[in-house]
Amino acid sequence: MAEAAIALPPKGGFNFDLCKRNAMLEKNGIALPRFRKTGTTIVGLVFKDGVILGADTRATEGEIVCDKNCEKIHYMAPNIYCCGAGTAADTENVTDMVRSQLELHRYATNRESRVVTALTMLKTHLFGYRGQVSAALVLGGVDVTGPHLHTVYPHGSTDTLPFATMGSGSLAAMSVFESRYKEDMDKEEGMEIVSAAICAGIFNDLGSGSNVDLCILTKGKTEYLRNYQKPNPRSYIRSKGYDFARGHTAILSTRITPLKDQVTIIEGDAMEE
Amino acid sequence: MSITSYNGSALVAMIGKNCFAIASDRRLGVNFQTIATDYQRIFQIHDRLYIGLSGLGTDVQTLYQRLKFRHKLYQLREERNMRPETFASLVSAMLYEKRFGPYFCEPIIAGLSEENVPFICTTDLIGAKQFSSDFVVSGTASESLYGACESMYKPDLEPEDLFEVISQALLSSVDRDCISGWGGIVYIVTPEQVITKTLKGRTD
Amino acid sequence: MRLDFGGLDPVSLQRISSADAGFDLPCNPIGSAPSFHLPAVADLDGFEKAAVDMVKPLHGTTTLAFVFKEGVIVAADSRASMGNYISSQNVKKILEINPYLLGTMAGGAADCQFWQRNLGTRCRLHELGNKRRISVTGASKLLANTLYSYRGMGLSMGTMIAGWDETGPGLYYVDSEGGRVKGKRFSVGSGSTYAYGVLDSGYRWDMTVEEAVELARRSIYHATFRDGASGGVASVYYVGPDGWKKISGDDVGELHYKYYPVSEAAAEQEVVMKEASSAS
Amino acid sequence: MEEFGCEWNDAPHSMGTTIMAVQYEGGVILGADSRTTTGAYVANRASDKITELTDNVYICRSGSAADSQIVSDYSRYFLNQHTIQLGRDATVKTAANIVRELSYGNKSFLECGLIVAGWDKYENGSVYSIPLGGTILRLPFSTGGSGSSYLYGFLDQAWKDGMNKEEAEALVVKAVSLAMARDGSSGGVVRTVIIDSSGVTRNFYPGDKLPLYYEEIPYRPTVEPMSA
Amino acid sequence: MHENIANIENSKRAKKKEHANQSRENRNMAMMMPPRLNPTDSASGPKQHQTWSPYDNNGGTCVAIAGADYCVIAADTRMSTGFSILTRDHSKIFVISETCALASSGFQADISALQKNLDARHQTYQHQHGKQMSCPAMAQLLSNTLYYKRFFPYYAFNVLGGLDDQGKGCVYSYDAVGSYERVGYAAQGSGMQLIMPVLDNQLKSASPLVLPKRETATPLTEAEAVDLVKDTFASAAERDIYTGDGVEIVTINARGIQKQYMELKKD
Amino acid sequence: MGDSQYSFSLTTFSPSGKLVQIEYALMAVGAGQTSLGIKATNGVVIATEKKLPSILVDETSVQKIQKLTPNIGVVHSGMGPDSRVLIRKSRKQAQQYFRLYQEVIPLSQLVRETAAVMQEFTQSGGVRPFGVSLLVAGYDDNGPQLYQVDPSGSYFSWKASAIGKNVSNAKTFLEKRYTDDMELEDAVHTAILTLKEGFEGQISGKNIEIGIVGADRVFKVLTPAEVDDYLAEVE
Repeated sequence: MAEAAIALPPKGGFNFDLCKRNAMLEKNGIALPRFRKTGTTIVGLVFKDGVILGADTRATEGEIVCDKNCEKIHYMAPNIYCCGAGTAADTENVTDMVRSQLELHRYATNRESRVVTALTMLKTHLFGYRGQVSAALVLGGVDVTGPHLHTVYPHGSTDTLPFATMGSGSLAAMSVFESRYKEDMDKEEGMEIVSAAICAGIFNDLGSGSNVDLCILTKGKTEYLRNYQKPNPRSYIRSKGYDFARGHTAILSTRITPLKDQVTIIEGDAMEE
Repeated sequence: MSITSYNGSALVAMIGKNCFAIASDRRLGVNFQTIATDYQRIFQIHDRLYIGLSGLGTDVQTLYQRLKFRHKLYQLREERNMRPETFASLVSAMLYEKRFGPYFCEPIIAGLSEENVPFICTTDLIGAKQFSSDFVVSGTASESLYGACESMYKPDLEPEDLFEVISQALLSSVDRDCISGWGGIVYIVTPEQVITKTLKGRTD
Repeated sequence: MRLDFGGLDPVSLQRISSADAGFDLPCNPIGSAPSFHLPAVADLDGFEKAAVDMVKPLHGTTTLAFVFKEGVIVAADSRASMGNYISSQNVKKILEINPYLLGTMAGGAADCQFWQRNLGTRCRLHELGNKRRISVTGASKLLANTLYSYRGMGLSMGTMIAGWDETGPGLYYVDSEGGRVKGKRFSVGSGSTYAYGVLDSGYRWDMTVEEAVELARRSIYHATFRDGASGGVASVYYVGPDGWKKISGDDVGELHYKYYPVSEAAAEQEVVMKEASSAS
Repeated sequence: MEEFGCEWNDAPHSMGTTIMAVQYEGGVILGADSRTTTGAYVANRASDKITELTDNVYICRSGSAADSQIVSDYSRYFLNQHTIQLGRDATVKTAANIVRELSYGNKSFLECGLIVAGWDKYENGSVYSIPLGGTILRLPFSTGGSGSSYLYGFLDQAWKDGMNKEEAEALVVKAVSLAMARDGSSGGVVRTVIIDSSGVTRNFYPGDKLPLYYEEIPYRPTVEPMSA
Repeated sequence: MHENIANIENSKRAKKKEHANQSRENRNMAMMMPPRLNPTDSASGPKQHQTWSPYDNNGGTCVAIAGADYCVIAADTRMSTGFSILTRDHSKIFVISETCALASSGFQADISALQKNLDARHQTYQHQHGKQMSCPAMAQLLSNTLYYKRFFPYYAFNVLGGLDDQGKGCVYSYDAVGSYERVGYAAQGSGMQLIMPVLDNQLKSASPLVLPKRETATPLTEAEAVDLVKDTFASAAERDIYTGDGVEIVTINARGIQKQYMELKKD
Repeated sequence: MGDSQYSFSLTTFSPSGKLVQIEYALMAVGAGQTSLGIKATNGVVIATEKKLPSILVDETSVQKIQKLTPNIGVVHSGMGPDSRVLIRKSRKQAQQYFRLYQEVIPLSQLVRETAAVMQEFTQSGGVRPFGVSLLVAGYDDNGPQLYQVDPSGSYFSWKASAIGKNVSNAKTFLEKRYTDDMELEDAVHTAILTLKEGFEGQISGKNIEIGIVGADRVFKVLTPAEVDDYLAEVE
């Protein structure tokens, strides 16, 4: 019974089985590895008709770029999206967990989700883990009470702002907002400033890079512009290329296992059986 | 010394034209001491779905057994094989469950969908998924592999050419890593067949 | 505490040459030890440890040497690694001090290269001053003295001085802790335990040169196989009455398949399962 | 190097702050600056550190942003329940004691200093200071946060019993701007909340309209910023 | 806790004065014993922050390829610290002589000190010998210079490239404390691990240690080598955050020294 | 009435091998308002009566057909409050499945989980069985499907089924009308006609509910106006 219990699907929540072992390893001087981070520039801005969120697309592991085109703007509800910075797994799971709760909440209430609901769920979860769940978020959305933009820090504190930046590129992005933000901008102007802010992060912060993602939320409408700009194509490709002649690599053995044909059920046959 | 480099490993997967390749080295060591040269790090989940697990050997085996169990449970319950994407999510969820006491494994998941679309994906040790349309790497030789793949990879390769590229990338990379190598094993999965080749590599 | 006004001094070449340039400029006698810049820290050991972690000097080795009836055999691998990264597969770990003396390299590559070059200079000076070649005993003592004076400073060397002098073959093991041991059979480095296994079981005093060379090569090969930090080329030197001679250099990647050939059949064989044969 | 390599990501989000509250004839005035920092980076230059607990009681927050927000959120929740059960406004004393209960009960892991102030019909205006650890003190005036060290002397000298509203507000604005001038962790704008029998008035004093003190540099709007 | 670096020079100078009257031998004996600081001395030194370090890593990648009659030395032009770019246009290549160039990555201050030091020595050499130093000689000098800082190393990872006395391309690769070897190609710095496998794959030839000797020269022509270098940098810029902005390529051949520049990714 | 002495305890079999509480639960279902479902070639329809106890009840506040996921809907007959518990648990189950696999839960899985909950309540102490049967309709990779789940926890996939009052009449009617090549539009018409069969009083968009899911895999509860349009088509 006990064994089966271990292997059964999790009912949610964390499992601390390995903590003791891992602490022992660490005590014996073995360094524990790093997690994948999104160094990240993420921003949000309130404009005349709604909210624009923006993000770069680089994920790093130490000094190596492990993902050149990741998605940092997460879906929360049809009218709410959330940009995440910090430990990649944490931002993904925290936002997905709240997305799930919001969906259940919508089924129960038959109403559009509100941004503050998402905000409260996020901050409650993060506060409970006292900064251990390392997610820094920019939450934006439009609900019955209008457009909203919030930032959530890993410790669970929140801010409400007309324009916000987070992540290692936040300073670069904020410099763009501080100098160019105006109230009541139209959509085009807003998109221009948001992508300029993301580009400031991409080019000036080494933790951020590659492309610009945008998400524009207005009353009743959401536009997710994945790779809205691609300012960093590969700079050079070897003219000679790297062609390897077939049979170039020395091998010791080969085994070929044919795959069974995919069984396609033709109605008549299936019925007869 | 980091715990993920206690045993040493090199893993790489690449997407070709209607096919994929996944390859690993064959060494298991204890720090610099080589213990085995036929260690299995790539496992078959079903006919067209493979997982490669880099990192700590003991966790590789435990995690594989748990994943295999979960997949069998799924097969029994749902009377179908998991789609590669679904399996990747399962791996991610199982790793994140141990967020504060993780398995020291960075998995690579490679599969062919029902429609013969190749899929590759990797996660970090707490389950941050990363999809890719070209190649993914993992293990102690990952940095070298990034460099080699970034230069050598080309999209839409035929299975035979894909084999050459992935093998050359793997062998070049493990030859710059003390604790991986001792030959390699490559699985090329096409809609019709799985070709498994063991590579002749340096043994030092 | 004193303030340093050194930055205000006009830079003179004289100052550079006397303080920094070491033995290669006229004001410092050839062969004397140079002076080194030291960081002014309270915890020098801690600083050196941190600095080593940061600059990651080259490490990892298998070297061996043994005396037998015909002379001395010296052999080594050729890998240099920084952490897990192999920074070179072509390091010359057997240093040719002079035509009758060899030194091996284990530990910090720079330490070995520098001090054995320094030793070469001093051996030559001894030769010039005394009109006869330095003995292996003498040469190893010179090196041991130098290393002793730097004890505790973080030097890392495990070296064997092998050669032929008026008394015949000589072999000493000298390390950075100041130790100096005369012996018949040594192996040094991370792969030494593996090499010893082969060496000890195969060693006989009355081997022929060919047998001895093969034993050395085989020892190095087995060490490179088991030790992740050793690899590259197994070089074997023989030191006889006429000085040293490099006998062989074999890439251990090829050596493995020479010792354990892969049968042609296995390499070519394709195991085709029954479904395939019926399909075709 | 740290994981992020930059303190604006690694440092906890906190409010090195100037907050204060003053009792006057007929009510209270709460005042605060608006700077929130992570390390040396100003994460929010227009934050609102004066938070509503009930219609007649407000709270000034300092210290860890996360902790003070959670304490005030829970206090508001309990006070709302209390108000509904009671059928009339909570007293400032009750509100302050709920805040104290939370601060004291969790003092081992909370890092925030709070000032609760408000108006009720029994006591008129009253100010309660609840510093780190959960002490509760009723005071005629109170100040907190990193900027407070610059203010005690000034307030001892300038505070008078029985001030009217205008005098009291001028005092609060002056005090907060004095602290902002000296304390690097305080800055931005001055916000005040006036609570008396007639209700709540919020006032806002932008940074460029505040009085300047010794050697302060006047605010100059920049030239048209970065045209490109 | 580290004390001010400058103090060491001080104590050394003080020692020199003390020994001024002693015979040269005596003095050298004294120098044989490594100078150790009196602990009470250093305790009075300035207190530094626990995390203070005399080093920073400014990143960057250097590559060199030796050919039959040419040498290509290349380095990116980004200089960074932490997650910030300090400049996008900083040359890591120092052309020492007409046949010799040094590319270094690591800590810019140490690199700059090292370059000045080498330059000064080269000046002296030219005055004394009336000719420029050969590349192999420069290689040995660089090794010694690095080793003299054995206990307080230059945080610099160097690749020296040029033409040897026969006009063949030569490349020398170093660790931070002066261990060096002559190689056919080399990469150093933050992108080293990314680039080396590709160079190995394309350029690897038999080891010079192998007996009987085999041909070890790089098979590429100069144009092909430059093409390969550009590609490896483009690859490294994709994955290494410290490599980017531009790559400066110096080619040394019988015609002299040519420089070219190619843009890299700026993110 | 020999079994009645065993009815005090849910988990005690009667000598005739029955758990009588489950049978009583089925009676509660049988007393409930009629619901029915029809699987067509390109979708599924479920429909139910929505008779309110008094004309004073605001009918817009009552919704009997509920969504479980974007592509799955459910209707019940029997005790309304009981169904809400099941719906809540099912929705949560669907979310857990999605969180684990990032894939929408297949209808068969969701039904199995729901049925497992209902079964658990026939075998646990201190609880009673659910007084509802469910008709679950959905469209997924396996095409359109219709399931019926009963208080015992048993479930079957149906081409067409009915539960609640008048179940036998409705089923007979469906058996007559059902064809394998029925399209969704026909199925809606048939559903309305079936409801009409046993309907007391005037049928309208306000006192019946219809939910459909088609090949677009979006389950939709029709508005009273849309229902009225269908009613007009039927007449």
